[in-house]
Amino acid sequence: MQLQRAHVLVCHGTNCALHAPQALVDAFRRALRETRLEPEVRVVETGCFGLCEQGPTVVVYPEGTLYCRVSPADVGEIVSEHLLKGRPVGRLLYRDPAAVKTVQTFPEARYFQKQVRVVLRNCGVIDPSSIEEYIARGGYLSLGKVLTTMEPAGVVQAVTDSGLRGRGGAGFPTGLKWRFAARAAGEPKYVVCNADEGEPGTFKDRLILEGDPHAILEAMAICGYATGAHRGFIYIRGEYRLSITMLENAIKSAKELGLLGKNILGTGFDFDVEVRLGSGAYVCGEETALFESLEGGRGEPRVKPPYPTDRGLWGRPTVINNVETLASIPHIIEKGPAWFRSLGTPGTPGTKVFTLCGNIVNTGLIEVPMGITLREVIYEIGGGIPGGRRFKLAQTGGTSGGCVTEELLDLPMDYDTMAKAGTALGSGALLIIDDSHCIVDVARSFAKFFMHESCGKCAPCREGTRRLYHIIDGIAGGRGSPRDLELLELLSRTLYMTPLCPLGQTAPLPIMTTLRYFRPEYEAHFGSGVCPAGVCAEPGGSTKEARAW
Amino acid sequence: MVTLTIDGQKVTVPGGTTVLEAARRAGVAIPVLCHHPDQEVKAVCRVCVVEVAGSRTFQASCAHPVAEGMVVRTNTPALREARRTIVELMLATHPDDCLRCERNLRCELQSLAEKLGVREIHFDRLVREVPGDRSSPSLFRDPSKCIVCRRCVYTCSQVQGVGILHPVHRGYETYVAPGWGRGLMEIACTLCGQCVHACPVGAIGEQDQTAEVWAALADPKKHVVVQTAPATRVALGEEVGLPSGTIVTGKMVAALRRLGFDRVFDTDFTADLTIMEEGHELLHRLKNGGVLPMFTSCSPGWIKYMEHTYPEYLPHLSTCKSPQQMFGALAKTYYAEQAGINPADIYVVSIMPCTAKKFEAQRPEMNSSGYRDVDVVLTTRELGRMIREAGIQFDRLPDSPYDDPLGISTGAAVIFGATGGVMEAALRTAYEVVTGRPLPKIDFEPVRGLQGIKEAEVDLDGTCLKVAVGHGLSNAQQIMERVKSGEAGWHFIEIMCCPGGCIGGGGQPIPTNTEVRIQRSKGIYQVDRELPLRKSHENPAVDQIYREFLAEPLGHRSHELLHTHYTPRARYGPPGGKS
Amino acid sequence: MGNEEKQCVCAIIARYRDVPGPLLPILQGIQEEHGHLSEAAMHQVAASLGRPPGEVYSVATFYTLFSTRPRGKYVIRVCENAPCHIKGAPAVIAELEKALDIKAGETTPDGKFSLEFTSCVGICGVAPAIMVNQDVHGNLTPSSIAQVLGQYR
Amino acid sequence: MATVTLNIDGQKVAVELGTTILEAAQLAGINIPTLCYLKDLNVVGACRVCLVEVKGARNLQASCVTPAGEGMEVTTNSPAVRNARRAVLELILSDHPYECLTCIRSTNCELQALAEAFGIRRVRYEGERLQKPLDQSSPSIVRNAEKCVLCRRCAAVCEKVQNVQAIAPQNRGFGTVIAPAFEAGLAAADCVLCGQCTLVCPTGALHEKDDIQKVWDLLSDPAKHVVVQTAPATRVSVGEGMGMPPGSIVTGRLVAALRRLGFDRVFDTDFTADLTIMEEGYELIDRIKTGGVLPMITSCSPGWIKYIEHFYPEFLAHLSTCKSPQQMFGALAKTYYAEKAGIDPADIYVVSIMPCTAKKFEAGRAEMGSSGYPDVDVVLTTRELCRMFKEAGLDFAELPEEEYDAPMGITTGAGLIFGATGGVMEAALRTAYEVITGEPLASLDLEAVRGMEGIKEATVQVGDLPVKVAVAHTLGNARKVMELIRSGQAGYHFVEIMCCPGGCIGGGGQPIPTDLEIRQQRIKAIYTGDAAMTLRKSHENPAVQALYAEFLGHPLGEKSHHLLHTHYVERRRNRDL
Repeated sequence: MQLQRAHVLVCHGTNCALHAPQALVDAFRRALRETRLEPEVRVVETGCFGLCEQGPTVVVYPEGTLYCRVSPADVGEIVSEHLLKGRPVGRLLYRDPAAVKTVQTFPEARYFQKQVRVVLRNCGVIDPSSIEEYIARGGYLSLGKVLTTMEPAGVVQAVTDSGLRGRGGAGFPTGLKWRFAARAAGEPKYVVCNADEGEPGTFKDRLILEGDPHAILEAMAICGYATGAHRGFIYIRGEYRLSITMLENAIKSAKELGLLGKNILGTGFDFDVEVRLGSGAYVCGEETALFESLEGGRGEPRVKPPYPTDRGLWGRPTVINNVETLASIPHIIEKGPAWFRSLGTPGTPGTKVFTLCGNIVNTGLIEVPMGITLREVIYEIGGGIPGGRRFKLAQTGGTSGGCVTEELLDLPMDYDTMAKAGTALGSGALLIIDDSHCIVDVARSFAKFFMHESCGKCAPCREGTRRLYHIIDGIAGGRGSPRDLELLELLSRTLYMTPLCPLGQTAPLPIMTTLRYFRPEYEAHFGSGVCPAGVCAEPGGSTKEARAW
Repeated sequence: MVTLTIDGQKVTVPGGTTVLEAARRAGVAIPVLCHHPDQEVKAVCRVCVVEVAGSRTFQASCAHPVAEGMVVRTNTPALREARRTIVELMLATHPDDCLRCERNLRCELQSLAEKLGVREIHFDRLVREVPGDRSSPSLFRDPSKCIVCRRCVYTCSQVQGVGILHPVHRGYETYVAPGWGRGLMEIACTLCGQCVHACPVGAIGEQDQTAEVWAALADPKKHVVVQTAPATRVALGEEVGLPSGTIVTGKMVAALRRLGFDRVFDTDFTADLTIMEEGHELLHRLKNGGVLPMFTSCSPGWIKYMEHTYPEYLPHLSTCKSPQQMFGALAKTYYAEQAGINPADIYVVSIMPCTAKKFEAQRPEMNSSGYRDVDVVLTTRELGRMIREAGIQFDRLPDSPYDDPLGISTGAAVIFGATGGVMEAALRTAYEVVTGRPLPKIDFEPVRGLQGIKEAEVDLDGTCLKVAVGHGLSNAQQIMERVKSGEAGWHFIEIMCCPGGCIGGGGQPIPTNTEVRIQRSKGIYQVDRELPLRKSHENPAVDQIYREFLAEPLGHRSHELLHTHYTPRARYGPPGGKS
Repeated sequence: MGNEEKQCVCAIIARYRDVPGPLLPILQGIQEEHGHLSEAAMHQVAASLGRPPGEVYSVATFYTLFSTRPRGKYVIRVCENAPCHIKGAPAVIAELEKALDIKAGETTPDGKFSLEFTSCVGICGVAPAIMVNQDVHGNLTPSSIAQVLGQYR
Repeated sequence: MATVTLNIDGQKVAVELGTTILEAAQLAGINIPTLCYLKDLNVVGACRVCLVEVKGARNLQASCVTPAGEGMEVTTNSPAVRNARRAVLELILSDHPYECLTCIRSTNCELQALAEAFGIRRVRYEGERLQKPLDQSSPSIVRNAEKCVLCRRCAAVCEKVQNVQAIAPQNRGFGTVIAPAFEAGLAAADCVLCGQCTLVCPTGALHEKDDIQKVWDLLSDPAKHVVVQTAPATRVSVGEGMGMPPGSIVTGRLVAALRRLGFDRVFDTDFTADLTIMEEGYELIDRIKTGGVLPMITSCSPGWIKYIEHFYPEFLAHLSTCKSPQQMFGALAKTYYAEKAGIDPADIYVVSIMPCTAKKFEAGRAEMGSSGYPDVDVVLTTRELCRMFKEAGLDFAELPEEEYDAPMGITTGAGLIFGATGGVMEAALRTAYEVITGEPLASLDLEAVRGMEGIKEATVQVGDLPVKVAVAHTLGNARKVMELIRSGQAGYHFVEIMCCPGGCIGGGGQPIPTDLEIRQQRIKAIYTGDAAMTLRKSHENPAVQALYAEFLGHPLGEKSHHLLHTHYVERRRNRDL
């Protein structure tokens, strides 16, 4: 193995991939060849580094210099100035919005200062297509550890002790889930990775899979060992092409090295993983709907109980975990439950990956300890609201979460506190909305999503999500009346309490919370009123948004 | 056993019981809609939600299992509001046309709205506009009334194994229909009508032909004769409010006379005749190495199922027409001759427990008399409707006997109405014909009852006859797969399309469920027990018809009038075409 | 269905028929290969899996990535969920409709483009975003639409 | 008896001369459908649903008004008849709101049942529909003219049975409505709110004001102590509303069901019925002894009270000053019971279950607040209660029998028979006899005042005084009695008047249908219940005795006067305006 004096890391995450980073990589390789730096500088295609708004990003090690919005035309200058002469290219450096100055190396950026990268520790650092790089960063060590030194029950105990809770949104204790599955009667058992990420505003699982696919495979194998399963499925959105490619490639190389398949590491433990694709149905993110879909049916949720750990995929005991949950596992095994518990809050230990989007300076992927406040995330990491606008509201946990206003920005973010505040931590999506937007228009967008994604199996969700949309659309169109708000509240109460699955049960959250905080703005639209934000045009008539999907 | 508290009362029930069931034991009937006593839990309508202490959301009581110490409340303001809102949501997309709906006063949605005291629909009316289907002669579908409870889906797929009704599309656009917008007549629908029993509303029903019968009755030139299927006499009473399984044979005959039928005959007569023909066919096949096992061919849903699904096995079907069709053929030949009436003037109406019989009567080959053998088929429900419209006080009617000669029948024919009945009737006759000895015991218990597949062996003087009986097409499918595998070794198999046999037919009164089927079945065997003649070959009218008209079983005339052939059918035909 | 398509569908079925729960992978394969699921293809799938054809149709109509009708060579999926919405998706969609002269749910007369709404596809960091077949385009404005479409014209 | 023989659908039927074809057909086992027909009361041939073919007649005949003739040949079920009936029904439906699913009469509606029986699958006539506002002006009855089929049964009952004529046909042709004069609201009319019209209405055009939600709200508020009282007549009719045969006695189940709904105490109006006997009995004795105004007339029936206030205001002094048992109960619940139970009367809410729609009005009378609070907070009719039971999913027939709570649930047979016409009189006499004579009654059953005869008279020897009494039910009969009194010829000491036919068992809030036969079944049940009780005389009720001992002192005492007695007001008569 040859040592290199510098590494050029080019982000290949989907958000950066918009800008054809392959051209960047090619340009770097060409320039390095031309300058004969090729043997000493290595170009690495990595997963997401986080700063999606600034993409494509390039990080040059060992200094950790962060270049943003790099185009192939800039490559010559970076090579000749930085790599040859050691002078960073000032005009491409990351400009910290809060500090109003450029930042030489990325750890100086406020964007990174409050972050704790556990789940994302390899993202943007290693070449995700290289199992060697994963192994070099300690990958598959935890699998080796559990297979050679731990009893299955000990693994379950370690996960239980860590206090890890499901990162898909519900926050169910992962150790408990594993214990139920381990105890359940019935063979075979399955491990399913829920990568059907569909919550609007959420793209963490996509970027984790793109940036560190082996972590998921390792975690699934650990889970299989702990629960007695020998087969795993990763159910992933059909739209996530790069993740799918990365996963398939990772499975292939792991099998080649005997880290998956028969007799892993010579321990006699067998575990296989397959990738299965969704076909466009948000509801398949609900675990039992996912099973239905994986089995080849309509992705409609099942009645619970029985729970998946008793009767899941094909009626067998099944552990189903979210990508981010699984991504924490190898670290918990490696560093121990106590270490994990030292992060985050007592009720929700560990870190959480959030995705920032909407009206915020730094959109992208971040990982922070549980319990951080929304204000810190928005203003310190996220760089605040762009364009001199004011913060109006944030939607936490994706569209199925609720909304919070300025007053709630100092709440510590964890499952229980957020739920108490009437919203949800959920998938970790943070959609920031500034004061140029109309609450009715935004709420309509939420409602439209649920109308479109309701599976249609249970009556209240099937009919109720459509009604939510129609009523809000009517208000936006100037056809609203106080009665409509009563109806929205009635519907919200019904939807919150009665549907078969969480899709319908959470559909009213954004409506209930926006109604709670912005009722006068809804009311302003009534009759011949106007939209205070000037977004909903044509009062009295149908707006553009009224058209069907 | 598990003890829980429901509305403040302690209830002890076996573990695994649902909250719904436990509440019923506590005297609380939680309202339900998608729930059906014979079906798996769906929990999709959410009308039966209850509060379970400790649970964030309400729970569907039909699906939620009891647990020790559970505290349940079934009647809080929030629950009432939620239930009512859910029903309002359904009603707001449901056509408000009770007054002209097939299921008016027999509609579960209507009675639910009444029970919950829904007095206002808070939501704008948004009726789903989906095309209806009147392609088949037996059934109509009106998906605009569908509440997507999926009970029909379950029945079609799980009970009947036919699988032509599915939820299509997604979300609020979901409704239940055959694929690609096809009509029932364009696909492998057996027209059994079991979906009608499953449907809580008027989204599926029989094609109503009462108007045609009223018109025929009013036409003085027409000589209108009616035949009544065995299973109708233990079910019709339900249409006029009598308990399930009440035997109303004499009152039914009287009512038919009141309606103006010129002759009231009995399909039981041709059921006896079927035993003669089919029995001899079986003996013939046994003797001459014919195709075995031989299947019964009385059930038109079963026949259509075979034509679609197992066309290569059509030679296994008995060539006998069903009793309904034998009757029609004889009414327009033998009876016409005897009564001296021009067969062109004879109009045959059947009262059948069956929707598929409407299709059967229209099959092009069913005209061996030179005319349509049967002109109109009415279901038991349609006859009930005619009786109600005519204002006949059914329970006050004096019992009236059938007319001669096509109204003379035996207990063997009556039991055609229940699963296993054809088999039992055939065995009663076959035994005596083959052995020449009277049967030691007339009741063949092994072929009776609601078990899905029944098997028996009968010793016919050294020949061991192996028989099987199946009802419900998913059981038929299992039998077919065993026949296919060649392991079974059966000689004779009775298949009835509908669960329970014809007493559970798709044209029977609503509701029809297991409980009701058991009562009707009891009625059937009681009629049999109480009849003086209980073997088909002892029927003097049958004896007479062979003497005067047919000559002998399987004879030339029988062949021409009483036997038929079958047509292989595709599972999906082209759009607009027939399958 | 032409013979060629039939064989192709056969091959796709053969590829997946032994995986557990083969229906979705098969339909995905056919969708990808033929751009839509024809009735004939669905019948073929149903027959080979021993499932009622109506059930295959039922499944196919549930998922938005499946189409039971032919679509354009390029399927443009526009996201209209909140993250894209507040970053200007309505204007981008309007521009797309104008540029293609079709409404969402329609296909251009030359069969080149279909325009469809989709739910969030997880590229909210660069909202508003669209997908053209498998390609992702983000940070769109009405003025960048011509350039994006240009890549496919 | 002259008979005629006719032929109906081929059957020979011999009937009494004057029998209609409709009745003759019924004898022959044929139910001809009807809509406007109401035996003996509304025989007007208006709806034309009962058309039949009579041989020789040019057009079809309405069988409800056509007498059977000798040798007549009638066809009830020919194509012409069916088509005509169906066309008539379609026309009626074309002007009827399509809202069965939210209608209060759904599944208990004659029009809905006809549509079903006729197999109506389409309505070919679309067009204008009558549009009229809902009349919710009265506290008892709601009038929805849009659902009215103009059968006029309500007008017939109002005129012929009750002699009130509060509603009658107005306007003509398509614009016809059945309404109070000037299409005013019922509150502005002479309507006594008896609700007899709601019993005969075939559809949802006239129905009780639904107060269920108020009760659900009370029950769900943990801060409220909600007590319920059940009127005597409800225990023999609630069963019908829950699918049991008429006349089923369901007292114990009724109590159990009310507990299941969540009432904190289940009490019985029978208790204050006994109390009424004490107060009214002493009032009568007092009037006789002191030369007070006679005859004294009972005051339990709020429809009757409103009637006399409208029509015979000059006789108000004849009315007993006793409040009705319902109101006595309310006043005591918020005083005596509150004190005994140690509950702040402000937290006590009283719900009444009454066979009566007029009770809703009575509870709202301004003077009914002597406890310092409204004596009764919500009045539900039997029908509304059944609806609550159904919504709560109670499996009524399977409920265990439970006992009323003490003390206001302890009663006698005398209290129970208040539910039937003559019952108050009988109960009063049982007590008056023993109080005055000090001797036990030889026979408790005073057959002379029982039964469905419109006006019953009797003279009972009480000691040396022959007491002359009269009993009337329905306001038509009340009017006759009043005219007799006015003429001065009557010589009655005591008169019982009940507004509704048969007394409270035939009240306007009872289950539908309520007809003669059903009323008789309910009456039978009332007397069966009385006979089965150990205590059958009001003055023997230990709880009543305790009430006097602990709280009231003695009948007609000061506390009684304050809480249990009332006064009446003269009301304007519209027809005099």
